[in-house]
Amino acid sequence: MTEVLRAEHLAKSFGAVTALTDINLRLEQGEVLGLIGDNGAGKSTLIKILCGFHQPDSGRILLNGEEATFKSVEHARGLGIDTVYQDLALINELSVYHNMFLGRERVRWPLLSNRAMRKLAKQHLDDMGVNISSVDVEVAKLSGGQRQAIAVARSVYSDAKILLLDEPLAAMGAKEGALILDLVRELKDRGEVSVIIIAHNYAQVLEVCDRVNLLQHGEITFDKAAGETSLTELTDLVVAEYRAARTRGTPPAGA
Amino acid sequence: MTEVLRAEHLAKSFGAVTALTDINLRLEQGEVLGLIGDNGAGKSTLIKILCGFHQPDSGRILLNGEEATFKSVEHARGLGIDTVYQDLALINELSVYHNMFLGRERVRWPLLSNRAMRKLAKQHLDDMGVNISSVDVEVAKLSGGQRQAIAVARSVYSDAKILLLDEPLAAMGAKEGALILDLVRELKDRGEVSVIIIAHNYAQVLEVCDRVNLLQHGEITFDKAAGETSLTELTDLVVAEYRAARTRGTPPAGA
Amino acid sequence: MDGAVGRTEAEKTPPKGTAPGAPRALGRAADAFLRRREATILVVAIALLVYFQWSRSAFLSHDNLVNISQGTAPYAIVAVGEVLLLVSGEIDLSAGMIFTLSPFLMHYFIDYYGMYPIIAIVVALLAGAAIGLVNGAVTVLLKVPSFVTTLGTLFLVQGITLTTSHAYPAEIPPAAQGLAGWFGHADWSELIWCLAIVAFFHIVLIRTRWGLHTVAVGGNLLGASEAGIKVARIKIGNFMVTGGLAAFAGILEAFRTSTIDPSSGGTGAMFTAVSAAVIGGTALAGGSGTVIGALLGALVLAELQNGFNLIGISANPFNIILGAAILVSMILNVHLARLRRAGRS
Amino acid sequence: MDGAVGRTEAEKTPPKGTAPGAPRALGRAADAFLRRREATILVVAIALLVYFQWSRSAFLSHDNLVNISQGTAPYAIVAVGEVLLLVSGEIDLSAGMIFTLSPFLMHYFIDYYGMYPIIAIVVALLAGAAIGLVNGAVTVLLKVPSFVTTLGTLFLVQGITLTTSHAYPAEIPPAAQGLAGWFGHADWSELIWCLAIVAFFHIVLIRTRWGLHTVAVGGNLLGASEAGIKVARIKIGNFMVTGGLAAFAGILEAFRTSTIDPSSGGTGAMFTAVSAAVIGGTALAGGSGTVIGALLGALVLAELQNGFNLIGISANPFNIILGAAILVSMILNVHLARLRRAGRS
Amino acid sequence: SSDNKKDAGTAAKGGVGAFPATPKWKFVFVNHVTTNPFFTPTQYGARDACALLGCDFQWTGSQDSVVPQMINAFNSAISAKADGIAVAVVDKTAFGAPVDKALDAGIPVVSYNADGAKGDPGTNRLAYIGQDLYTSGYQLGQRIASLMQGGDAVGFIATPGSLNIQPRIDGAKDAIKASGKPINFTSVASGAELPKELSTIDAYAQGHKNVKGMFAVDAGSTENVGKVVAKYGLKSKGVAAGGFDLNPATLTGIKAGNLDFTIDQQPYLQGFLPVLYLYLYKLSGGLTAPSETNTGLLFVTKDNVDPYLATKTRFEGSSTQQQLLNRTGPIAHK
Ligand SMILES: Nc1ncnc2c1ncn2[C@@H]1O[C@H](COP(=O)(O)OP(=O)(O)OP(=O)(O)O)[C@@H](O)[C@H]1O
Ligand SMILES: Nc1ncnc2c1ncn2[C@@H]1O[C@H](COP(=O)(O)OP(=O)(O)OP(=O)(O)O)[C@@H](O)[C@H]1O
Ligand SMILES: [Mg+2]
Ligand SMILES: [Mg+2]
Repeated sequence: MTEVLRAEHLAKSFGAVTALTDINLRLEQGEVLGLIGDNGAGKSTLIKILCGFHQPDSGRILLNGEEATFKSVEHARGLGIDTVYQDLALINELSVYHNMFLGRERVRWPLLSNRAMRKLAKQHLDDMGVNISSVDVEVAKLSGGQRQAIAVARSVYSDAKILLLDEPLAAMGAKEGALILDLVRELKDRGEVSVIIIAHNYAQVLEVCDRVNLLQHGEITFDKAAGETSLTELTDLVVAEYRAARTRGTPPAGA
Repeated sequence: MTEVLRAEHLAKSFGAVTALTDINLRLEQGEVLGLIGDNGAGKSTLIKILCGFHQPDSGRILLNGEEATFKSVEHARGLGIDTVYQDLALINELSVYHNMFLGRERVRWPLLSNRAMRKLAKQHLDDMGVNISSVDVEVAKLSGGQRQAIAVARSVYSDAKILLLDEPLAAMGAKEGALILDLVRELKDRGEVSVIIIAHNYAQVLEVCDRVNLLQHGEITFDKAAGETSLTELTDLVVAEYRAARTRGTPPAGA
Repeated sequence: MDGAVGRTEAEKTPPKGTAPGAPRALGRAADAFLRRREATILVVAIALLVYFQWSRSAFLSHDNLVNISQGTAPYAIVAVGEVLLLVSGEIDLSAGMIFTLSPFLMHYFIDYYGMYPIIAIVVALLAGAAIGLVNGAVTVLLKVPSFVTTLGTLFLVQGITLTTSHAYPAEIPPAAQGLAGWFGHADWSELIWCLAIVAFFHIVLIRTRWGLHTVAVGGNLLGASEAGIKVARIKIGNFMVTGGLAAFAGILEAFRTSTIDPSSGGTGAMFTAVSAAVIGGTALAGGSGTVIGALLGALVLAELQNGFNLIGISANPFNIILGAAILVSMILNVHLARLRRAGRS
Repeated sequence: MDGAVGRTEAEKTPPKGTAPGAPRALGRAADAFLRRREATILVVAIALLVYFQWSRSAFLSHDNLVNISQGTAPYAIVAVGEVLLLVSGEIDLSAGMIFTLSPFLMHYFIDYYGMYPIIAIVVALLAGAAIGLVNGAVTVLLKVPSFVTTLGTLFLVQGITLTTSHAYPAEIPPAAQGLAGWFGHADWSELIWCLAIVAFFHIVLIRTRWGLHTVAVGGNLLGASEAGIKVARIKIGNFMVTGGLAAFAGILEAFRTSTIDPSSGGTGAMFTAVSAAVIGGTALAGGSGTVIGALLGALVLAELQNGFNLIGISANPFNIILGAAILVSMILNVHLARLRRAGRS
Repeated sequence: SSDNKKDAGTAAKGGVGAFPATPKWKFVFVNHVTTNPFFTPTQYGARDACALLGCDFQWTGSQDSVVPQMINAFNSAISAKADGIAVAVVDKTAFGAPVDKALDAGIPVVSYNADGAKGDPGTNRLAYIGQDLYTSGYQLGQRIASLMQGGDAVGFIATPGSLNIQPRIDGAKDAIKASGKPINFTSVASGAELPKELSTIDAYAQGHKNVKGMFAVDAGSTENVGKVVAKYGLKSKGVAAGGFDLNPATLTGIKAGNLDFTIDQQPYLQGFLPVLYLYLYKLSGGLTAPSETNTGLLFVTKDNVDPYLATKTRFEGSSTQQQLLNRTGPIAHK
């Protein structure tokens, strides 16, 4: 296997808040990497650095073995990196299909190919088992899960080589979530796309990932193949951290 | 057990989209009711009717056995109903503690008791295991899970008699989610508060709920005590629906 | 939340319950019309027309229609630029001053630098766009809010106009007289330019990537940049378009009125243009607006101005009636919009 | 995103690395100062002061300070109202016309209806608030965008002023002359009122429930109403405050200039007030703004106006210099703000 | 129009005075600053003439001297088939075509208050009633030159570039230059709003302690020059001051000696006479052609200010009341 993405010693602060101190991470070709960690651990910040939205304070990124500086999101996207953001990055005022192709519109110059986009959008949503009355409605009017499905579809159906998915299943129903995991697995099976996926549902993580990384205190503190770890180990890891940090008696229930 | 909330024949449409057709639902004193359903099934719409944000097109609501029309969110809140919205209803420009007490500010007339609110906010966040650098930062700067924790804290620590929680755990980490479930359980044990909770993670639902309702096609189609159902049954329910509705071959993976 | 730019609503599937027996095609056309965001303001414009024609029969005379078209066109042209800017979340207060300056520039270029008239016009338009570029660069790159940036350039450009013209009107250069008919002097020439510009930018806003990105930037700046949209380029571009259009409107008005006057345009013209945009349904907060709506907004304002003048209202009470008419017609507009939405079930 | 109203930033814990040995308390005070959003615009105001004093020594003379204070105060008072409105996501274009009308109302009440002067003043202020109520009700209840509503009332109120006054200035009623000193005629009286009003509404915006809800409504309208905030009441209330403050500013200026003039106030005053608010850091898009910033914004504008006049810039080039100065000082302001934020690590 | 219905009672029925019955003719005044107090007496003049003659008038144009807006109003008047138009020709080229169009349509047009540029009326109007702005400014300049021996003088202008006042300042400049006196005259913009004007003039006075003359070309600035002169006691330092128009505060400034003079441009006649001329033109079938009328100007000084102050009159716009003003004593003359 070849390494498509590697981060070395990445650090990032926001004013007084240090989000990342020393991140070292690698992503192999065709691999699905699960990234877990507490709320506020810095997972989203890491993703936003890897996709060119934030610039790291220090450290470097290697893309296919070569050092790369992502000047902007478009730049990184041009290099084959696409992202589902936790905040979804949807434009409420635009229709479902325009959101789904935002930044990668189908164009028959000089006009947008609305018909093509509308058709594709419908098809993608069907494939994801998402039921939306019409792809013409503004996303402001959609339910939480429908909105997330659009954001996910935007990236998953792009021809990106590296997908960064920040909690893509948070608002998805059981059925829709399962279908998206199927999709990710399909991508993996084809072996062309490498994925980093953030999720808090460890069962889902183990189900779809090849490897799991835990982000704690601004560093990757745990890195194991999915087959070598278990739901209990992951849960314990987090609980242990929590027990050590706090002395309050309530035992966290196994998720 | 006495019934604190009952909905009869509620219907609601948005223009051409019918979200709810005929909802019948009851909530007992001190009970935790789990509400599940596909994306776009109408769960959030139902919650928004029960909290006074939307007005139903038809049907009626009984509060403690008496018919009640909630003119507005303040009105319903005055009657003891508090809500965590799926979109969180946070004000990005305000600090953590102001968001946490929004609409229920502590006041030493004519001024806000910022000190009291700040202290309480810190304490609540600690109790929820949420780590935020300072309660003075604007919520715009927080991570997804941190934001959700604030929205949840706002309601859970209110003195509401009925709590409506719309996917309160979607962005929460394993640890933080477990702690919130603990909190809900505590409330239940005290028996004073009744809760409706929406979640897509059926394991969590079964863990904390007394009863589970499934919302499908604008109606409640399934209503069983948690003890009488199981993860498999719930998953199968959803998958069956999905199989019936679509003929595509991909089998949905068990969540 | 009645957002977007008419895009989504205009293209919905027809409702289920169309009156049976009614001529289908017509019903569907009426329906498609009513779905457009601009429909209600068009209804208001037509209602005003009917009212004024009823109260004073000269309203629809050829000459008066020319008057109305001339009272609409230049502001509609500036409003097109302001719509693009407002949709992308910015505003240009200096547009009216660019409007004032540009015919002077044309005059200087022709009379002092001996340029060919048509080239002088093009260069004056480019100068307008260049002022827009400055507005955009200061706003986007130096992060000064556009209200403040363009407040600065408003004064700056006005000062340049006054100083270079010695605050005195100039005549249309004789060399350019041949172009007068094409650029505003002929009866319908302003209207034709205006309609062409409105049509073009309507397509740009509704059907091109540029328009889509303009809405995206104004609707959710953070989201748009997360989605990899070139926010700076879109905003600066829209400032440039506004500058160029304002310059063009100024030149049209100079030819129409046969004078280059330091008091034409100004903040008044900018204010009228922004008002037309907002009346036409563009949100000040960004993310939503329509070019055709702005044209109709400018038309409504011109109708009011012209109609009450025709009826013979004098200056002092004029504003009472104008203000009341704006309030009444805009309440009507909003009410119609609500009916329109409610009817679509 | 440098949002809120100074609340959150002002109250952060001090940074770790304070220069050792430096006088602690002073350092901390300077630090607390620099954390405030208003800090940078204050620096700009002081820089201008230093520049003008250096270039023309009369700038800091007693008389000229009075002059500057009088050029600041009335606009700052209107700006306070506009800040509240802008923060809650609305705007009032009619404020300047209320400013023009209110001293006429006072005059009518006293001279035609024989009211006691002080009561006439109070009633005039209430009338201003009543116009604000109309603005608010039409905007919030009838859902007409506030830009359009207040555009309508702008003309309506102006028309009322012109018609009732026959567009002719009036004298301060002799009966009210005794109050002149209190209400604007005495050297510092405008400034004192202004500071009192600014202080009061600063507290209202920063420290009361009303202010918190104002920010919430402007920051996230949907979220605020989901959270059970009485959106309509907040917005209408802020319109009323703006109307009342504009009326008060108009009366102060009438007493100061010893005349009641239909050309005082108007859209110019409104524009100055909104500019002061925006220069002072209030976002046009809502959710963020500071009352003290608006005062400083008005001060900066007054300093520029006064200083260049003191220097004796003549009419035509004046605006070039004013515009350039606005651009330069606002770029400086933004740059300082960035330094301020970067320094806080 | 709505605001002069009351006054214009005896319309077509019998005819007024000895005149035969006429239709209720409607004349349109196209003005450049419709709501400026200067023109309040002009409107009274027009209204009184209409009441006298049983006709009607409309007062319209632009509020802030925007030429395209005036042209729109002018064209509307043609569309509305006005019976006559009076226009302030503040731009020497812009009104040529519209006036021709009106004349072609058989609508008589006169100009008032402003008549193109010096030596070039710019339109084919039938006659001009008033004194042009440049000339009045020129006379201001001559007055300044007679009051001052030399030194710095300033002329305040509310809004440079505005057509109702810019020519005045240009005229003043030219006259001062022509006088050959060592007067260093600069123009300063004072702002469109009255309070701002006061602040500006005050600031200027402080920044220029050695100024020897302060003048203004608009009503608001003139009144405020008086106030600033009073505030700093500049009269005792030999500063000359004066300006235009008859604002109440200007007149008290003259009386108190803070202003040396103000210029009364007889605005009442600029409304009264156009109506009279247009009426007669219509009545006579075009035989009594309107005649050029110089309404002149009057320097109001301490010597002749009293009657202005004693009574508020319609002739200056300070009162709406119709009244008989009895004057006594000899009439001042050279
Ligand atoms: N723009 C910003 N400005 C200031 N602080 C920020 C900003 N973005 C993130 N942070 C802070 O950085 C830390 C890491 O945030 P991040 O969003 O990366 O967490 P996360 O691991 O994604 O958490 P979650 O699971 O809740 O999404 C948090 O403490 C957050 O408050
Ligand atoms: N304000 C609105 N305008 C128009 N349609 C709406 C509106 N709110 C909700 N809908 C539609 O109503 C349906 C139900 O939405 P709702 O948000 O209740 O779903 P949900 O069950 O909460 O879904 P999720 O699990 O994704 O949150 C959806 O099809 C949605 O598009
Ligand atoms: Mg995150
Ligand atoms: Mg939902």
